[in-house]
Amino acid sequence: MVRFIGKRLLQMGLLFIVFLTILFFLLNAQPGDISQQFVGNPDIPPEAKEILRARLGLDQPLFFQYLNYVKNVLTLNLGQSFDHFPRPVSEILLQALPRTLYLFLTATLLSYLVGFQTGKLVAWKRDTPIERFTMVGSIILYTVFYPWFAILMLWFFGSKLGLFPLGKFLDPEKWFDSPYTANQVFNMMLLSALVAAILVGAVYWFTHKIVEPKPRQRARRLLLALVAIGMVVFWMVSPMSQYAADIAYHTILPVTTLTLVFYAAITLLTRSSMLETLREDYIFTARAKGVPEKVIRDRHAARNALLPVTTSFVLSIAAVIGGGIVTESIFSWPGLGLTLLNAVTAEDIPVAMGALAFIGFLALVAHLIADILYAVLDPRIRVES
Amino acid sequence: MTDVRDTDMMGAEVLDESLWKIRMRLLWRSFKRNWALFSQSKMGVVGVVIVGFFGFLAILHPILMATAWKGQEAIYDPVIGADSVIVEKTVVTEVTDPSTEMSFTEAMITGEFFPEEGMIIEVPIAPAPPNAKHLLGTDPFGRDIFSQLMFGARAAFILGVIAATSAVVLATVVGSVAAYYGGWMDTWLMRQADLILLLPLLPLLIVIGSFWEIGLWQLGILIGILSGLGATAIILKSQALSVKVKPFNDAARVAGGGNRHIIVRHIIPNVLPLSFLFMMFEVTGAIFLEATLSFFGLLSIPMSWGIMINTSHTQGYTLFGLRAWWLLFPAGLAVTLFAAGFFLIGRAMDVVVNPRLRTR
Amino acid sequence: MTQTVSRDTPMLEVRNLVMNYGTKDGMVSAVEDVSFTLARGDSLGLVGESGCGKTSIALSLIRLLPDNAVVKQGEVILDGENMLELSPEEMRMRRWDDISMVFQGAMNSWNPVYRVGDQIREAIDIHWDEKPTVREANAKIAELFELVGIDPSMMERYPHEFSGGMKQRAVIAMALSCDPKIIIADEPTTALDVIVQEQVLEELRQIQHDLGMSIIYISHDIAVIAEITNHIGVMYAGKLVEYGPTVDVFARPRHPYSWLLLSSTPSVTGPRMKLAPLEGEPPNLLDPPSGCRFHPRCPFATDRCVAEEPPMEDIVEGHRLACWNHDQVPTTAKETE
Amino acid sequence: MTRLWRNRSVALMVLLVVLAMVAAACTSDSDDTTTTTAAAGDGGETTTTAAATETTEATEATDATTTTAAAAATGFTYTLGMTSDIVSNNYWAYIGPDGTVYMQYVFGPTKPSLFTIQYPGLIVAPDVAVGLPAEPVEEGDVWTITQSMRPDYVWSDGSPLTAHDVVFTYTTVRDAGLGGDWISAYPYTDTSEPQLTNVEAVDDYTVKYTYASFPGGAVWPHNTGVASIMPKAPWEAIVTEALASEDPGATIYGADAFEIGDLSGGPVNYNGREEGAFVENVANTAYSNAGMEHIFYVNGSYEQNGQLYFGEGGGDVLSAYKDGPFLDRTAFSIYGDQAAAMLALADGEIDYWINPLGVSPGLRQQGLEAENLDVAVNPTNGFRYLAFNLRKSPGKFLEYRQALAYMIDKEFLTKNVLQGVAFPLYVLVPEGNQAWYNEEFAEEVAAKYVGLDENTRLQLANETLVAGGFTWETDPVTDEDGVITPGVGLIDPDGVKLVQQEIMAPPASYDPLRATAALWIEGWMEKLGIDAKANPTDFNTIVAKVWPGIGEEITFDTYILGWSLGNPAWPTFHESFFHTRHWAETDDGGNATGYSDAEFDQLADDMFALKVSEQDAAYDKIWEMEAKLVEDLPYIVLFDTPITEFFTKDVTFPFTSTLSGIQALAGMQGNVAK
Repeated sequence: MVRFIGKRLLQMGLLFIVFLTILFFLLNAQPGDISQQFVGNPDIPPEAKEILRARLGLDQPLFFQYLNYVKNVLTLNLGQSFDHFPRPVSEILLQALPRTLYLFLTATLLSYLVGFQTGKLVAWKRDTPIERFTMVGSIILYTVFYPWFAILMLWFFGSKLGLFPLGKFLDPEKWFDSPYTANQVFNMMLLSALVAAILVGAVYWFTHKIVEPKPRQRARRLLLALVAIGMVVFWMVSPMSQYAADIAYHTILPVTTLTLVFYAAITLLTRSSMLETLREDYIFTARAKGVPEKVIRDRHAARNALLPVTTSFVLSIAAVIGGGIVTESIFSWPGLGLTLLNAVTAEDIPVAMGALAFIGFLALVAHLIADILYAVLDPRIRVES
Repeated sequence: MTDVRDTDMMGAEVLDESLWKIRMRLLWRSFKRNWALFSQSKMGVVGVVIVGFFGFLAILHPILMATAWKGQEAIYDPVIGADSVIVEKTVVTEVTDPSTEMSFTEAMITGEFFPEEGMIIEVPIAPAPPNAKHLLGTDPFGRDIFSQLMFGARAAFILGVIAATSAVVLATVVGSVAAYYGGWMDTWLMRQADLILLLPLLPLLIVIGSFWEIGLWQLGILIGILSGLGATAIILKSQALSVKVKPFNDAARVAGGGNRHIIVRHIIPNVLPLSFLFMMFEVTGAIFLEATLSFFGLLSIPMSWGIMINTSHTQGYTLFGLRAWWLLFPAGLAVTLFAAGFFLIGRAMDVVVNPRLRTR
Repeated sequence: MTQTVSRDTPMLEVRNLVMNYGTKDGMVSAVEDVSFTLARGDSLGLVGESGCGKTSIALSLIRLLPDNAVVKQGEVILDGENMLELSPEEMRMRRWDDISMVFQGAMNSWNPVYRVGDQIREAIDIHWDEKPTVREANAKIAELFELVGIDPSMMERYPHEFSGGMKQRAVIAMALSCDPKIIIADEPTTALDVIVQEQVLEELRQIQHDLGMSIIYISHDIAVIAEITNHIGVMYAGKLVEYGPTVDVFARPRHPYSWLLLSSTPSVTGPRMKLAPLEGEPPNLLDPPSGCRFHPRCPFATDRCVAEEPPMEDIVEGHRLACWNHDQVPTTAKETE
Repeated sequence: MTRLWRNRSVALMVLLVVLAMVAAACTSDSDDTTTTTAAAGDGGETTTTAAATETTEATEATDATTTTAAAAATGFTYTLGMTSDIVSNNYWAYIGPDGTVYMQYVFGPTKPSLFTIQYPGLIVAPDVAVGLPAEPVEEGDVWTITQSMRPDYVWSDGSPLTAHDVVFTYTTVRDAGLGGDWISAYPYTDTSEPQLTNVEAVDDYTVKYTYASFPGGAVWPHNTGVASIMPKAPWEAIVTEALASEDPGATIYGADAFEIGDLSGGPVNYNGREEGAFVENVANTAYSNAGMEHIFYVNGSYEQNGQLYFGEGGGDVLSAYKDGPFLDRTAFSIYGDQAAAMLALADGEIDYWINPLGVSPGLRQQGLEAENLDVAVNPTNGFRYLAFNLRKSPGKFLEYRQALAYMIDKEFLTKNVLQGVAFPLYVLVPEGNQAWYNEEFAEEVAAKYVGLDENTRLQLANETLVAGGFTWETDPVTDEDGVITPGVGLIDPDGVKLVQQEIMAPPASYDPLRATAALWIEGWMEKLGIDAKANPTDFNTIVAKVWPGIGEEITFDTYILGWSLGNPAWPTFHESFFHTRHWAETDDGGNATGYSDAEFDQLADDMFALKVSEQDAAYDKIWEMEAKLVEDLPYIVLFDTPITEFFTKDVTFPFTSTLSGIQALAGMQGNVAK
């Protein structure tokens, strides 16, 4: 299993490099280059253009530029930005990464959690008005033109009702004298979520050995409550809390918008997956055993329906990232997507290529995580490994 | 998918009736049967109605331009048309009647930088709300929204057809070849497909679209290639694999059929029904991508729904909300409904193509 | 209504059971006026072609019919209590506790994502009067596993780690886990290869013998039924056409259908006979044939068979059948020319 | 079933995070107040200490500048909305490769120069220098300029600004080979005309420039004299280090100016940013020009601190104001979306939305409706035009260009087609540049075209074509009512039928105005019997075709683009666009049309030989050049859009009527008051 995934990743990694190579030549073969920015200003003499071309290495033959690019990729600094010259591309991307990660993780987790629950319930309530309503709603949300939907959300909740800020990820007034940069706060938020996840994992791992369900449950509840209290206390005493709160407040609208669309997709998927699962013989077995319906739904059907939904996660990563770009653009969220968009408008090839490569890399990592998750969820695969 | 196979097998046995007649008859029969299955899904019928409606709009546009709007291209053309409703207003210090008077500031906005009291300035009215002349009003440049909407429907169909056809043709070939030959060819094609599947298409197209000039056709073919080598190829390959093991292939081989013959005559026809299904989903994807890229202003297309939204957004009318609803809703709803139409048809077709999903 | 329960009063009594499936094209009468009894420790075999309503009866007994199925009339009385009148919740608690089941496709009866032991324990947790600790439950499962011939350590394994026969044995173990009064074994061995089939059947018989519970076997394979049951019910097109002690029915099948069914089955033990084919197709239950449902395929059919439906009558004590012309049926198996 | 936890744990995790956020949100209010008090209590001290302990990177940022500036502040926070972030915090990079307009907004007011252009009258007046720009003196082969400087001018840390800073700036630009605007400011390269060969400090407050040839008004003071001066003290070490490195330019551009403690000589100084969210400038309390008085008279005269610098003075006052800074801090709040910025403005969240393009029509409507907003409408320093390729037929035929000029109905285009968002232009000098605009001449030119109906236009155009020797395959026909049926198949004087003429214009998604104009021009060209095709083309593609590089063949037919013009106080763009030496194929210069006219070249050269004191002569030369251009028509100037800007009624600007709007003055951070 591990070897299988490894081999596949390696093959895909190699192909990815081939793709980047093609893309590099494709982009560099486009008409004109960044030195054209001076064309707009008649006061700047032509020498300036030559100096810039030389400085950016654009005067060299394409093949040398490519070698240089490969060198930059291998040393992980990805070259220098044209637009933010001479800032390394990697620095620009790392600056944007926590913001995108935060948006992406929150939206993905939320949409999966809520979407899965809804899909489960809807499949259970077949042919009821609730089901029909949810289905029609999900199909509309699933097929809605996302940028338009985002604008509508912004208009309605941001402008019409005035409940949420219009774009941006923080309120400058609160941050002028902030001892922290936004990324420090983002990182702390991500870190605390990670720590919480690890702690929760640890709680389950250690209580897992308690054989009897009742004391196990009690131990878990206690420990989880401790973790929760710990988190709350941490954020209450943390001097970062007001800044984190500001970011969280600005997050609500973009995350809700992004979540809603993927939530619909997950709901649709879970529903059909559930309906498939409900036809399985072991569901009948469970019924014959006298297992209560709710337990059948949650423990027997949903647990198995989760498997194809997890697989689909891989497919949806690309879509969530794509949606993320639109979200970042409409809600002025300066993450990777906005970086990419700004780079392409500024003809900043290194940043555009870097952002694309980085997004691709993120997608590959997410894919790997989904593969591992699948293996964890499905004993048939787990045991083989 | 059994239907096509039937056609194929039975066609081979025909003795006295001309082949095409039998094929037509079988096709008709299978169409009726499939339609019966298809129409079980109410959603599918809704999808057909929606797509039909847009098809009607797409056809209506050239007809209107040639009849009712003939000679009025300057007004109704979706791209260069502009309705010149021009009002004369007097420059005053205190505006009491905005329909005949204007402030100094407003005068300056028209390019009259040194306005004087009592000056008469002509101002056009745009965007105009819906009226008898413009059923859905005009955009910020005075262009007829309804005309743009119809024109956009045509663009959407063209794009959808190009993207879906090229994707499915490519995917069918790639899937069949990968399934039939296997080996390194399969590995290469499938890893490539995995990679494309994983890579977010939108950023890639954003990058390509902004550095290169991309029109409707180029975009259609680009989407077609990317998805034809990607997700669609994987699914069609697994389908081709299941067809590959069917006995008639061995029969064909025993009968002396070459590889290409078997792929073309046996594997591809059996993969086709599923291909058609994917064409539907392909259209949904392509129209989304087009509209999103147009929304970012990265395409060289004269007019599309995405550009309509882009225009009202860049001209600053989106946050007007309901006050300028004709700028906010028609185009956005069109993209949504169009995509939904094909999505619903696809879902309903799924039932026809996948017997597993039929109601028991 | 209290009843004294004795060895003689049947533990399970099915009376005039009528069950229909509602379909798009109309009502399908899947089970039509079926009555039979089952005594404690007894074993009953239900035999018939596929689609004849055997499984529908089983499902009616545990009340796990598909949504479109309706029990039109009849009673299922288990120890004096009509199961059909219980509330869904009461019924849920009776399942497995009173009537457990061994399913046709043992391969698919296990939820792939949970350990086999855990799945059995789930039933135990629900039905044991006093909820056992994990340790107690595991002890019980180990005991059952030994009974069915599986290494008890296997309960920590996942279903996909079991072979087909082991899965089926584990299903039997699960069926026994709550000491049910009746086990319904629906084609318990069909999916297994012949040798394993024999073993599993042998084990089932042994267990039944040892534990003294009642079993309803459902099979299309009359030879299997013959081996392990003491009563047999032959079903045709939703109706019970012949019912009696296995020995009697095998010795002298009196209903033309039973006669043909037996004739078409090779017997390992019995005298060598040429096989008689059962011609024709089972009837369309949307529109069952008038009179005797078997008449279109019956070699002995008369006008009366077309017009009138034969009642279920005792021919010999405890041996009932529904046929106007049962005396026409030869005493020996049909021989082809 | 124990495996089920993995699913639930995810739920719990998210729940926890949400809980934590809620908790944090609850506490935020109380925390907020304490922080503010602390910050207000003893100024920047608190902030910087906190920064030093919490962030390792910021440690070095604790320098005197920041602290003094923040501590002494007493004014207000001037909040600007901005729709794009800055790309660097480095002034060198701003004048170099990172020269975006947003960089200008933030960094423009942070560095002084010897002279500055004083708005709204566009008068060159001293900033660091003393008196009027010194006259160039011939010294053997070279020309020198010796300019004295104010001894009292200080950087934001209180240290004096001396001639050594000017020399340092020049030597750095030269030795590190800096590009971008640095080259035009300090034309050190040997291809520069004239080359600035040396800058030296005669004494602490006298600087001497040496040019290889005569520096006209366009160079002195209009490039070098108004060039930024960089502080030597904080940069010296970096520059020395850079000059030793492989690419000195990249090292200098790449330095973190905030960490280095770059100084300001303007009204504000950069004080850090949060990428993607906001940029902060603080008042320069040591600003040497604080309190300086400016008076502009209607007759064009300008008085500084009671001293007359330009014109005869007297008469009505156009604008009088004092320099600040009156603010405490400028906050540039970054909005990714125009609509969001407009709403923020209407809600009073920001004081002014600084935007190079002005407000789009829909948002303008919202702005006009908002009670709390004031508006400034101004012409811009630019134009959009149609350019011909004079290297080949039919572009090389004067009559062809003139005929098309007759056909293009700019009034109709702007009013009826473009819905009044643009106004027509007939000359290149923008109307808003009052000091240089010749209204009489412009009206005269316009009179030739305005008010003609389409038939008359067609008639005039056809007559022009016939006069030029053009013929048609099917000649145009005039019926008895004088209505003309257009000709078909225009044939050039050489007897060659015109091939399809492409009009390249940016696509509608980039600029709907130009895209639409192209489509209408296509129609007008067809009326002349020309097979024309408006081709929406990517901006990059147009530029690549129009400026393919030195030695490449230039093959376009026509294109529509726009120019944003440079220094409005001494317009030199005529020379850049039409002088023979700026041909795109030989110089990669601005002359893409291939226009070449000895008389025009002479006029342009004459203009370049004029000193800044000879502004009247320069004016005449410009209008002589314009007169050539409206006849020869290498460009047909089409239209321009006004720039509309909104600001809250809370803030007051000394004037709002100024070329290209308040944004061109970086939001007037030095003068705005609240």
